[in-house]
Amino acid sequence: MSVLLDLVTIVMVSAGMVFFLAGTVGLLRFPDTLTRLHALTKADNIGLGLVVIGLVPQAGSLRDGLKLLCVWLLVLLASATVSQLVAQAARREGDSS
Amino acid sequence: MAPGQNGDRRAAIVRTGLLFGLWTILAGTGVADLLVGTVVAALAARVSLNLLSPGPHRVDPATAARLSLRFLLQSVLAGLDVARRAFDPRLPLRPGFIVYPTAAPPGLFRSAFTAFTSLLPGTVPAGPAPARGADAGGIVYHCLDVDAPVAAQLAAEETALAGVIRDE
Amino acid sequence: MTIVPALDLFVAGVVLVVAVWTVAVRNTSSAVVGFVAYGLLLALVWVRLGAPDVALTEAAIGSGLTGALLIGAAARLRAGESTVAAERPGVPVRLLIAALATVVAAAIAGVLLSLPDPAPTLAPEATANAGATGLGNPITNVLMAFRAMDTMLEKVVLLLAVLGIWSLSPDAAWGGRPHLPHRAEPDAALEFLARVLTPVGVVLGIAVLWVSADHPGGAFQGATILAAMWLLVLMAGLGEVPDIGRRRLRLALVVGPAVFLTIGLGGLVVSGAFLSYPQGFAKPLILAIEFAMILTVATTLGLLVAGPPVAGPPAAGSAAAGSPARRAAP
Amino acid sequence: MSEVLVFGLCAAVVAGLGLYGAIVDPRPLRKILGFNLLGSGVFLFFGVVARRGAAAGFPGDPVPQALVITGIVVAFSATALAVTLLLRFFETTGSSSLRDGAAADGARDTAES
Repeated sequence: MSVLLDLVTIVMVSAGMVFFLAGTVGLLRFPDTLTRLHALTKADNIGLGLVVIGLVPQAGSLRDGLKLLCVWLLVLLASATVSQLVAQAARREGDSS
Repeated sequence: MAPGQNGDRRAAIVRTGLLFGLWTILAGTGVADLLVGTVVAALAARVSLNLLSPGPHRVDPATAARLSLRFLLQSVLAGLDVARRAFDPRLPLRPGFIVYPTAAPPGLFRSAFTAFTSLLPGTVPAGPAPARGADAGGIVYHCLDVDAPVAAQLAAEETALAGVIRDE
Repeated sequence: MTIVPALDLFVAGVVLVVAVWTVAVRNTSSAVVGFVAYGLLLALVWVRLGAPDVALTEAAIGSGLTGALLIGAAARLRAGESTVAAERPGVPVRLLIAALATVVAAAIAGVLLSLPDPAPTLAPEATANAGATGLGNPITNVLMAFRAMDTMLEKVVLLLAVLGIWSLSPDAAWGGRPHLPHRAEPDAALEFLARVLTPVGVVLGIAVLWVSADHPGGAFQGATILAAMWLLVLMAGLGEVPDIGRRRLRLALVVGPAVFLTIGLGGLVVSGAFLSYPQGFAKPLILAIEFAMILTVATTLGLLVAGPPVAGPPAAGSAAAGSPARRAAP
Repeated sequence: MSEVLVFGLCAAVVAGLGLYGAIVDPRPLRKILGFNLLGSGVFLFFGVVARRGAAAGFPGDPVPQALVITGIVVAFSATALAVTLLLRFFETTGSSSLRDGAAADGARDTAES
């Protein structure tokens, strides 16, 4: 059982890392602030989600697992807000120049 | 008068319950934890009612659960979409702005909608459209691919979300 | 080399790169962003050093709140920055200062290498006396019991800083209300976050205090979360900083030190020493102090970021606007 | 215990960097930033000393760790006071230069414009 859970963790966390890598590659390769914003928010949100799902089986208790999920939800909320704020600022800058 | 008060009370109970649930996750379920938790949850619920009055909005839990699943799927697609573009040596991007015309007035629903769609594939909301002109009232979206059927997708999301948060 | 020391080296390297960038980058706003990133990375280092309580403090105060304070100041000082930057000393002087800084760094490194082995430690004493308070978190024990005097005086330092900032207000503004220098223009996304996140933050902040009896956390870290929520509501335009002359605000500022002092003097009467807790009552008394403290510290931290009052007190009758976050929801 | 050496040296370098920045950069806000870096390097050194004192089942000596928490909070309040002083100075003189006579220049510039 525990081997199976470890396997789930390894697979999920590795998949999450791939998305983080994708986000970073996008950050470096995409041409401007707005497209980079896409790369960072979308890829990192799902990357963090997969890492969290992967870590839940390793949590000592149900409470710890739920705490991990709370972390992800809060990051999603923050990411949704921050991406809009940055996008607006970038758009305004683009308008004025 | 009476229905409004009922709605207020129901909102207060629901929010206190949710915040209390959060407290038990964070602080534990010992006797002292629970006692303090009721006070803290009531306090936080009061803050919540001050900041977000129950108003005419109602959240339907069953549809909300379905929407969360849809949302999970969409955010996986969003991640895959970005990853595909980032790793593709040709860098297939056609970035640009589109204006999504929405009938939603500024408020909770519209804010929830923009927050929700900021996590979907290919779109990031970039603020309201200029107040004057043909696009007035719309939301500006920045898209990775302006040729994709973005507006249709957004309209579908708006319908889905409207089933969860609706005016009574 | 196994993987963990390699990771340590990597983290230390990144910390140093970000620190160099913070010092060297031309634009001050970028330097502040660098400092925030540095603080967050440093929180990782604190975890590696076995100090999760410090990691929380570093991330919340050292990085987050300091960043909020400095980014606003950087924006206001942008005008005329380049003329001041041109006053940089010439190369010989800079080399001299670099040599001095290197000597200081080398001295610290030298001290590190010549520390006595085995290292002196108070950890056994902290364990031996942990039973006296009934708290499981050694840091909370040190802060609230063994070195409670320091913690109490620290509250007073925070208060003095607020007084110092207030005293910099123009005469006409005394008793009026501070205005966040970098308050964002009303924005739907920020407003939505403030309306939804703030209650969650309140629960989170108090929970961080509550669990600190036995787990990492504490009144400062919790208070910082509460202060952040307050600032978020202010920045979203959902509330105003109250007039600094308001009695309730001043009460919130003094309640922490007052409860601390009262319980301390009570210890003098009951157990014969200032700030000694009577046998068996330590835990509830410490929690009472911490709850009073979280209110004071959260208010203080918010006011430290908000700055001095800029507008005079309102005429009598319009005082209702001071109560936070009372605006019709959409 | 290799993290003691790695992060100890890191602390020393950060303190040196902060000192350099605080002295060399003429902009007061950058001096404040440099000072914060210097302080943070010293705190980190404390953390390393605490880590060496790991004993009795604790991952580190709790006393220096608690001192660092107090230190971070006090450093923040000092930074807030310094920033407010700086902003007030800027408002009054129209310049953030600390050079002798620069304040008078700035005030004259603002008066003339």
